[in-house]
Amino acid sequence: MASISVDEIAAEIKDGCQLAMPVDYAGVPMAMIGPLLRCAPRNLHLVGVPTAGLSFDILIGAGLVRSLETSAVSLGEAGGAPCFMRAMARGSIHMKDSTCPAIHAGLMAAQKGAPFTTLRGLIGTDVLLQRSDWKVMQNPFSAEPDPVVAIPALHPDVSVFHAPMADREGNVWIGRRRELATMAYASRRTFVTVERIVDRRLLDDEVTAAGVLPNLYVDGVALAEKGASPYGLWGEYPPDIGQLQRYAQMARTEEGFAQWMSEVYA
Amino acid sequence: MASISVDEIAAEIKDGCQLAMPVDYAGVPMAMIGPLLRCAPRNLHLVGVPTAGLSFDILIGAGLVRSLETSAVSLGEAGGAPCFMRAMARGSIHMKDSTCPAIHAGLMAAQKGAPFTTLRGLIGTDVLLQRSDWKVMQNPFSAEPDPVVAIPALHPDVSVFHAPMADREGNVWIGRRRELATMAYASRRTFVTVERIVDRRLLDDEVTAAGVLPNLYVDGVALAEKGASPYGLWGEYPPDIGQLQRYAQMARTEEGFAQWMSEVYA
Amino acid sequence: MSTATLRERLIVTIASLLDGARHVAVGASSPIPAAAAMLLRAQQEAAKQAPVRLSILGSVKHNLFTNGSAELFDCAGQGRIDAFFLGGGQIDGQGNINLVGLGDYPQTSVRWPGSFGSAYLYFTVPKVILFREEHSPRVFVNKVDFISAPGVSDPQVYRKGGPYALLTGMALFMFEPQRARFRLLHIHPGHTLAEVKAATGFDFDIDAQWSQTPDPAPAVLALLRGRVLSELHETYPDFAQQLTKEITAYAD
Amino acid sequence: MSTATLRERLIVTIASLLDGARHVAVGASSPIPAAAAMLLRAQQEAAKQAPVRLSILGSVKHNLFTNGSAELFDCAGQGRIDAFFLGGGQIDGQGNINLVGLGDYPQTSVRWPGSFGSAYLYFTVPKVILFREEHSPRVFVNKVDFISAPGVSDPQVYRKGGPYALLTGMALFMFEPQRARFRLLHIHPGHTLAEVKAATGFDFDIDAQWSQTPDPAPAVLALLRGRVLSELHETYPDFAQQLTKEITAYAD
Repeated sequence: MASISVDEIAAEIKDGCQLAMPVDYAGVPMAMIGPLLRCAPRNLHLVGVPTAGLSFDILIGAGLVRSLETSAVSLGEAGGAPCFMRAMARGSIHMKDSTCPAIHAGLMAAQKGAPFTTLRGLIGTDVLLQRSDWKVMQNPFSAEPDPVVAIPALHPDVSVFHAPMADREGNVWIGRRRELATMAYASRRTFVTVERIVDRRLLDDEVTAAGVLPNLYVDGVALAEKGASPYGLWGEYPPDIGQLQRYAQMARTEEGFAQWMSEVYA
Repeated sequence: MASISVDEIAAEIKDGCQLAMPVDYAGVPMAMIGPLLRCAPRNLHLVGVPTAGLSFDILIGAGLVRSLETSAVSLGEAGGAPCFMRAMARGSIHMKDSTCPAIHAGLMAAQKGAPFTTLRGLIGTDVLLQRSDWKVMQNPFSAEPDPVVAIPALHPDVSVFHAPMADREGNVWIGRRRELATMAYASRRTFVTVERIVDRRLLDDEVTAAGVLPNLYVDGVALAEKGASPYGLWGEYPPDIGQLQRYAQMARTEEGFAQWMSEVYA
Repeated sequence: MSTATLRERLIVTIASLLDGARHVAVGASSPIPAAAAMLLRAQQEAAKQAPVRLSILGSVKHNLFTNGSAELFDCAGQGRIDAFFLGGGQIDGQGNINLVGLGDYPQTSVRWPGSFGSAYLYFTVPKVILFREEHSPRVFVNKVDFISAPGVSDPQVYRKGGPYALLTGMALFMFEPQRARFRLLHIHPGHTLAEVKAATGFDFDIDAQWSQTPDPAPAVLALLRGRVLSELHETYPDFAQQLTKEITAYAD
Repeated sequence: MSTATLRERLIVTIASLLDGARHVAVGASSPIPAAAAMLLRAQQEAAKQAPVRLSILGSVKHNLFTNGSAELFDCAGQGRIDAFFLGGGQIDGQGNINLVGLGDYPQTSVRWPGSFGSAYLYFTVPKVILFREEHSPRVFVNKVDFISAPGVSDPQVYRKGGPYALLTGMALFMFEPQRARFRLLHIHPGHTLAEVKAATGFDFDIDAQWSQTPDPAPAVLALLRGRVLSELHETYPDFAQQLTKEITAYAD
């Protein structure tokens, strides 16, 4: 597989795309956000696996998002996600509130080629009450009343994440972050940004192979050093809390957000 | 976790135990079979994940097995499994014929704490017809008739497998063989035999950690060099086809099986 | 005069609530629960007992998970997690928690991040400890505006877990699932029952034996100030430093 | 006189059946299908086309999977596998296959290993190539004794795949799902239509254009005897050696 540029990844995300990205600590593809803002696709449907943060907040603030499905949007220790909160108060985006294992359950159903999987919990929550796309069904293996929630398969159009390395064939090392594999299995297309591209084939050594997402599930890999920053990348660098706090502070007002955007993505 | 002996693992498998073991190439715990024959628990219910071979055939030949659930029992290139075939013809064991992804689906449901998962395919097969413990249900997300098979969670009492290495805390390196993790997650207890126990903590390095089943799911680790032999172990040694063929040849008759047993497990 | 700072007292109280758990998971950004779980482990090791296992999300050293962010939930579903922690923007007297927002959903007047894993873990983890330092009527309400996770369920609903206790900066309540009510057990030094009542927007029972929160034993405090603080540094360096300062200031 | 051995002819025929597939999976103990998939890849690379991806179970070098033995099935369920191979102790004229045994289940008079993944993959992989060298009435029966996997399904049953062709040591049939029947397309050199009819226990259609199996092009044979044989050595050393011997003996 030929490696591509981050711009080329961004260009693959079209109007109306259902776009999945991972949680803060699992390789947020921050390097792709600038190019994506330049492409400016409209009406994005974002999926946070299983929660979301800065990348979602920026895209919401930039007006590119119509809806999102995730179990939380926040800046972690830096506080709430200001553009998300503003857009929710205005009703300008539609949030499909979920719970972490329901996001995983939908992706797992897609991984398995199953129409749905079931998830315990949820019954009696307003999360369930608001999700008309989920169904409560009787457990067919129980003689007693035993309601269980069925979560339909979730097939994002595109998933994008950042990882430490890939080889020249496009095999990506994801290590323990196996939710990235599930996300890629479930998605129609997957693009990855990496810190470095290595010459050795990652599948040739059983020890590195154990942490590899094979290129069978990868549609393009782009080099992007410090590509998760200001988020951290496991085993590589810690998050830059100061940067996140600065964003959280500035984005509290629309003017501040605009200024932050012009400083960072000029 | 204190490491234990292979004999101690065998002693944990009691009469009536539902015992799961992996497929030929995924670390068959052959070293445990001799001690298990000495303990001689009765009425075992074996689960082959997702298929089975020599270890099952020996336990069946020794009369320790009441039933088994798997999608195939064979000696691979060495041919059919003679004791299994004989016991089936006699009706002395009960085989719950399955298909590979249904075994995985049952274990995955158990991993997820879900009562069942659904699996495509199967409809119109005699496999399904014979499995009254599976249910055909309507996909609740389809307006059209869309039958799908529900496979209940499979929770083995004990699973045992062989792996290349563990550390002193009982974290086991399983590499790409992630069905071993699923099997352990799903099982009430899991015991592992390994080629070697290493001093470094396998979770301390992100590269080895990616292939680790953590000790949270491991109830005991025993040292057993060449513990999968005559099967192979990935990255360690190939199968000994000659030994498998010799077994296949001798076990064609009960006398031959008895002779093989006395030679090997005297 | 009390021997411990408020945060130390919270940590020690949580550690005692966790006793009996074989495996405790602690979510992200939860330094006090993490310290409590580490303290319990340190106490058990000092007493030569089998120590509790910890899965502290965000930690590399104190986290056994190797199967991505789904493993916490899988593990809970398997019955392998005995205790977990949840908070809430609102918590009501029936143990319902709200992590979503104030007012009418979806256009809530105040929007919080979201329900995270609460809508599942509250059902599957036997001991969920509700922990919220702020003790005020805006947090502890009569009825939450949005149920991220309910305190109790109908009998036919699969329910292996739920709220066990509620710890605040002012008091400790135990939860009674049969009655779907909290029962006040301890009030931290410096606060009164009248104060607790005024700060709590829901009605609660009062234990006949209610008392001031007991002082931590000196040996426990020593473990906390020694080994636990140093273990905590890996995952929560800022918090560990801050706590050290507080303790020093308090001692002066 | 024919230019190729029977096995070479089978390999070349399968490679042509696979054309158009983006990803071919080959099960364990299947050297001829593996060789065919490798041949297709070699042909495509020689023609500077995007090569087919291979997942050859049992191979380390020609296998991309890293998620255990479930990944093959997951991958098929995702629609990421275009072609796979199945055999059968019995295969009937409606494309049903039996991998379980002869006679009344469960006390079959002859018991085979079992259905493996067939009861799933036959539904999910678009091109399933049935391959069985033995062409006899005991294999090709009117009705199988046990349906491990059915050739066709009712319209409301989810079905993305199924039998595409049946290749034997004597002939090639294509499967017509609408008619649920096989159609004879080629007979290998040295065999006659009468022979095929006598050896087939089920009724089948005969293509108006049926012909002798075409001879492999010299360039294709050269690729097979060169690069493919050497690639095959990693997974199937015995088979590769045997095939080399056959070719040498045949050439003499």
